[in-house]
Amino acid sequence: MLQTASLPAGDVESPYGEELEMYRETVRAFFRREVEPRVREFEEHGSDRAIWRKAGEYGILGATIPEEYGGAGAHRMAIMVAAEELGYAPSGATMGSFIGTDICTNFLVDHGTEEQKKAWFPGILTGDVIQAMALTEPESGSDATSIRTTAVRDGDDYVINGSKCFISNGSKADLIYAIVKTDPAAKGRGMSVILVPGDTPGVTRRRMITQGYKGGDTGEIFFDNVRVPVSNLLGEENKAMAMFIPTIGLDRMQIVARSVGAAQAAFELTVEHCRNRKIFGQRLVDFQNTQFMLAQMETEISVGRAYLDNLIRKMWAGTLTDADSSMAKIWLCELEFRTLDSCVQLWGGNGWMDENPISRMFTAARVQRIFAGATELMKSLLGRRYL
Amino acid sequence: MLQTASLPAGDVESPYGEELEMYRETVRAFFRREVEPRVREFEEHGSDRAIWRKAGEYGILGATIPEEYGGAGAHRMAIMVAAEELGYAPSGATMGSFIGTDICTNFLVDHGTEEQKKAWFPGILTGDVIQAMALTEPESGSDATSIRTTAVRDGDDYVINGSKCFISNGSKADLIYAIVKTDPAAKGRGMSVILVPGDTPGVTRRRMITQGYKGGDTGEIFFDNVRVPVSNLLGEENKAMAMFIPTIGLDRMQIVARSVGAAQAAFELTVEHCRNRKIFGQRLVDFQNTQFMLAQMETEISVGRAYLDNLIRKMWAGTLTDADSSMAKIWLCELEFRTLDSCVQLWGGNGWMDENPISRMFTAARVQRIFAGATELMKSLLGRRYL
Amino acid sequence: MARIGYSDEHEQFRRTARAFFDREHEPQLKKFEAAGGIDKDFWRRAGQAGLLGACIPEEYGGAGGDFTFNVILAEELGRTPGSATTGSSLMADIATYILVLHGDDAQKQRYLPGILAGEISQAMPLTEPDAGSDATAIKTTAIRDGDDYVISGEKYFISNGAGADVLYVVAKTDPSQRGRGMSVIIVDADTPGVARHKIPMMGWAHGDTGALSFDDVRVPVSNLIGREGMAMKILMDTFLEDRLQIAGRCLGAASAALDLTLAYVKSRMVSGQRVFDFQNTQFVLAECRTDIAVTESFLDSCVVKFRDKALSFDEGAMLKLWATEMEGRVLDKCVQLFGGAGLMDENPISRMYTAARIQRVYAGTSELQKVAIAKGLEALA
Amino acid sequence: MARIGYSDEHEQFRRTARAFFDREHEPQLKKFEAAGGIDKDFWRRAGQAGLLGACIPEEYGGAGGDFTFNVILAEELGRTPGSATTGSSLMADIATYILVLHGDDAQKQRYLPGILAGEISQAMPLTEPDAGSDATAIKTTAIRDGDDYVISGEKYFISNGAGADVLYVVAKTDPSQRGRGMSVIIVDADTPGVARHKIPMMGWAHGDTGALSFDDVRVPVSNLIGREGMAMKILMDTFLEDRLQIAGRCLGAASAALDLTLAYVKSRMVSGQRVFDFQNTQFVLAECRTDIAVTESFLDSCVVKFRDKALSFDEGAMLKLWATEMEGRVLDKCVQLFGGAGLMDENPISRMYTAARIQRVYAGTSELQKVAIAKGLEALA
Repeated sequence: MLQTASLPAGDVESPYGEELEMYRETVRAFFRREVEPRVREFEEHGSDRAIWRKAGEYGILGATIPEEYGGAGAHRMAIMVAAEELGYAPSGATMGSFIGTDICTNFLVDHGTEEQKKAWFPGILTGDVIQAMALTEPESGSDATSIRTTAVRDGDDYVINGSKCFISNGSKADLIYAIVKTDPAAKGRGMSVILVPGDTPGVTRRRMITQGYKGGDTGEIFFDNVRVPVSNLLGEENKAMAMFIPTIGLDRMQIVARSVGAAQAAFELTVEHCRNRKIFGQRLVDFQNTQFMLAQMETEISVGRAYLDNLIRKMWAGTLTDADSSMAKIWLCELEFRTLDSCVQLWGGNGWMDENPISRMFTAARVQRIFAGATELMKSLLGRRYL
Repeated sequence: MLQTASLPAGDVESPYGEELEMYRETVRAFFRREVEPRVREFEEHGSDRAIWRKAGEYGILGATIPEEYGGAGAHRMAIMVAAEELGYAPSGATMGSFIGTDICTNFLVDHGTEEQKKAWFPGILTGDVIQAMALTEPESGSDATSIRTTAVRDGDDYVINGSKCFISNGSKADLIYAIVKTDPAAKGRGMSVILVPGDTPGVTRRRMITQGYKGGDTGEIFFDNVRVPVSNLLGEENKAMAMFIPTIGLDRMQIVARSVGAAQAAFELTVEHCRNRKIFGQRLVDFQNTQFMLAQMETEISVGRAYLDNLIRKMWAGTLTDADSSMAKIWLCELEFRTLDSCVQLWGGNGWMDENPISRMFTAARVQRIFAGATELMKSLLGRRYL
Repeated sequence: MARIGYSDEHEQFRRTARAFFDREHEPQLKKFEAAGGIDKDFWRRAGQAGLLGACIPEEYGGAGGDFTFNVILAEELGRTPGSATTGSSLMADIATYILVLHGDDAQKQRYLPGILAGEISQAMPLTEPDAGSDATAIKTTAIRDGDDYVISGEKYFISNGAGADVLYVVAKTDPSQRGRGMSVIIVDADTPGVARHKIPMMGWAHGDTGALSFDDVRVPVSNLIGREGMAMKILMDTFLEDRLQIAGRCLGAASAALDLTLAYVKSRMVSGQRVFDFQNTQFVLAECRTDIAVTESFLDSCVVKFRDKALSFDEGAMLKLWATEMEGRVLDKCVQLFGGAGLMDENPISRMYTAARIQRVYAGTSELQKVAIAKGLEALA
Repeated sequence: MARIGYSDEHEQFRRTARAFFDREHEPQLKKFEAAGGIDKDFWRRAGQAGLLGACIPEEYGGAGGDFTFNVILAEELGRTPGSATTGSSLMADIATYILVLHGDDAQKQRYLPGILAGEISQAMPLTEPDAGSDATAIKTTAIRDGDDYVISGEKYFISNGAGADVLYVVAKTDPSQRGRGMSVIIVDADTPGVARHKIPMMGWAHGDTGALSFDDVRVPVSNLIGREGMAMKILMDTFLEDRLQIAGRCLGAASAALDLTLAYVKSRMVSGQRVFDFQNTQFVLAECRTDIAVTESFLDSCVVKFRDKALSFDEGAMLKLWATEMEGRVLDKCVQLFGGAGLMDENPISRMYTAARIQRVYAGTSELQKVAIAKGLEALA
């Protein structure tokens, strides 16, 4: 294989450290051995519970759960590594957000009661409990505080009403972190997180069909007088925003990490293709235009890799700013998109056939520039600083 | 001032180290105090010897000359710092390559005889000796080995004939490093470096008027039976290419450093302008489009800064590859260009008036994508690796 | 804004086509999706509406119109959001052209009435897995055996390939040669030895892009179109038509995307204002509109020149390059303005975006168009 | 390739203009440079060649032509590499238009013959240091004092401003108002109190972009064009003409740049082959040619629509936006293909590149064009 700025980079020390690089190897092996062979099946019928349990067997779920609860007690950066690998695996384009659920796990680690942890951690580790963070609503978007789902206290229960959309793992989740208004008059200061088991009466869902992620699970969730005990409150009442804000940076950064992984994988697949494909009696790679397109891609990916590594170091140092993660979100997601677009072009007609991973990776790439804060929102946030 | 990825970056350790950061301060002070106030004058009449001597007084010339010869004995990375500051100074757009002559100095440090060093170092340090590397010819371009200037041995002299073009400091230089063929039959293995004092009979020059760099000095040099003693040979005969090759990376990288400096300066000037300029009763910065353009620029500059820092670390570690410097040359010079183009747009008509630094910086930026290896050449070099 | 180069008759045809798609395509989309694509009935209705065979001479029952009608049909098909799901469908008149220009009277009598009525749909199997842009590299052979040709080979990436009734197979009748050994032979799709299936694609989820195999398929030599070895000439005769048609679809799709997006951003509220009210939204849409307006002018002037037989191959290549890249730019910006909603397949914009990607690839990639344009530049003084 | 929308008379005028620039401009460039710009003699020769005042009615000695002639003149001026050095020069017919449309008979009798002959050059001081795109923010005043106006203020960034004989000064006759208090007043440049100089610019090294100051400049009220408060209406009446003219220059310049670059890459050898022989060169030039061809279609269709009084303000804005951005793209690519030689000011491409940057800024920045286009989008259903 070409000596490129691969994952992890050859001649520069990994910013993750040895332990997380071992975690990376496990995640990569999982995708290569378990997901890739079944990708056509997932495309057609969606993912199944068996693949989640398989992920549990590999030990890649709930990486941040402390050792005392049977977890690996890994650093939170594990989610970055998992995201890079989700991007780097061609099958990741089919699987959607899939295993990147440790944003949820971390909520439970940080804010769960002993009882809640004991109830859910074992299932999370084995893959029996799929988690979903249910925040976004049809009429809220970038402004989380405008959600309308409510949880009204009734004796020892909360009664939840409302609907959520664009929820990763939403149609399958066994454990829903419902973000609700417990004090609707107070906007951001009246929001709480309530754990709702997926099989609670009154919970219904619908899988949404997305561009890309054919085997993924993006869902709508409806709460119709859903009743759960008040002990299902996660953390303190009305403190959801305070719990959320510290996680935003990491959430954006894992999306970004996925982009870098995907761009790298697409580039490698395409170099290989250009060496093998013959046209007009020459290899595709022999054309100057091909070489220039590949050089442009490699340059941008190398720049992106150096940039991401720098940000990862800031994350370790605790100096990553909101502006940093906004800029990363803009630039690295656009990088993935440009790379995939060029790759499809070099694959030609084959790049449009969904049998080909490049085709699926292209389709999956588009959402990266939109979710977890669209480019425009990031620019708006950055823009305020110039005033 | 806005908290941006400034030079040096605020919250990330400088990759240059403390000593070179002090050198940076001196160079910055020199441009601010000595060059900027005279910039209109240089625009009109070109630079003069007084400004070179002033640079000598500040102690910023010949930084890499060892202490035993009266120099600072600085690390070669000093040229990177000087280049960043040449870019960061708005007046740098007028002055052209100017003080970035340590590529020459280093030749003398590495390959000069004791006699040659003693003869030239003092003048280099004071600014009395301006140096020029005379390699490019009208019919050679990216292929250095195709030069036609010859030096024929005649007794104890060399007799030099030929012409050079696009030579930085070419019309003023007191010390010309003439790259010649001493064995024209042997192509690359027949090239030598000969020191030619600028006032040697038979040397004539012409200043070329360039886009941007109005106070700079890009010249043609003609050698008509120019006779110098064989003791003016630098290093060994026919070994010029072996002397050159190790310097190519550093030469490209200093161009790149200049781009990052210039992009940063242009961005800062433009933020300031957008805050002051009123249009339709609002400040320019209040328009969403302005904010989005600034956010795009800041993002790209931050990416570029992180990338450059990463490469600087590789330079210290001695692991910078040819591919690295090619990719840097492509991406960072294009970054400067995009940034300057956006800045001019935000400055509007004022950005087109040469009274305004942004106008001059824009015009000066264009050459960066061309000299020291055009983008296309870099892509060709990278492209071979995919075959 | 008024367009230049279209007669009243053309504009009438445009209205007819648009009304047809509004009535017969968009409301039927769920049905087409359930059925895996458009059905025979849709073709028949298109025939009844007078949309098919615009170029068929009056003596064979057609309207004998100029090719402008087909460009209009293409643009209106592109303007139909649902066509991002069902694919090229009615764009088969390139095949009709071949029959009209090069078929003999018997062949015309046999097929043209059915084509006009929408009873017979056509496909042109040319491309093969290892011969995309380089048509002369095909490996399918048609070997003469008595009064028959025996055809063997694989075809790939064929519009309407899995469903068409009649196939204009491009094959080597003289495998020892490249371009000069290629011929076009009509094969009824139900001839023994023909096998085919649809290929799953990035876009056109329920379109028909087929993979076909021919295993000793035997057809009479009277099925040859024109003469042996004439395939490249026949194909070149439709080169400009094909490019005009694709450009029309791109323009239609980009226009429709802009309309959908405008409607969306004017109704969608964010932070108390319409998405339309953000300056960035307005600037991005202004860029889209300009891109579309410029492309419309270019297409229209190419249509006029084509009618005057003054359109060059260079211009055809520029049109294909330009229009397909324009569609890509516009669709990308539109999806972005839709935000998350734009990525849900329930939303037409999502499917239009995904479907757009192929335009820069098929019928000669952007790179091949540049090669063609550069040939023209080489010839310039 | 043949163009649509030009009569034989138009094409004859194009040939005349091109021949004029080839003869009277390019060979004289060194002379112009030495003199710091074009001289009176050049204007007179342009007048003799019949290039000036194409729109002046026959009753005043003009040809009474339609505005297409001025677009052609603009395109041919742009096609002249030297115009990147000497600037807008002959593009003063916007001012002539104002006189023709809104001047009274005495004013016309006084100036039109001189304009036709090239004896009188014109400029329109509108822009001020603090009022660029927002014309209504100007501060120059013209206060009525008996039978005179007394004019005071600063003007900046005025084409032909330092050399023009006649100035159409836009000033506030009613400073208490914004747009409705603005008037256009003719000021002979030698009137006491007028001071002016050229501004050094990024491009147009020897062009005339002037800064003017008016210090109690006194002119008779009979110098008012039209009525008081009518300036914005007068300016709007030339809005589309101005955009057409700029687009023409952009198209001409881009075409000339492509020609120069083609000639260069076909003669320049690198590594034993012509620069033209590299695939990247061909692809880049193919992109340029396409960009130019598309823009040509768009301009030509706008010219036709303008003649038919069917060109909308939106379309004018789109044309300005598009053509200027196109010129920027093409010039950037051309310079890159020249390599180091392209950055030497001796080389016309270098000056053409530098001069191109202003197009996206003056006469309404790209951003303002987008604002105008977006207004049209707001109005759409």
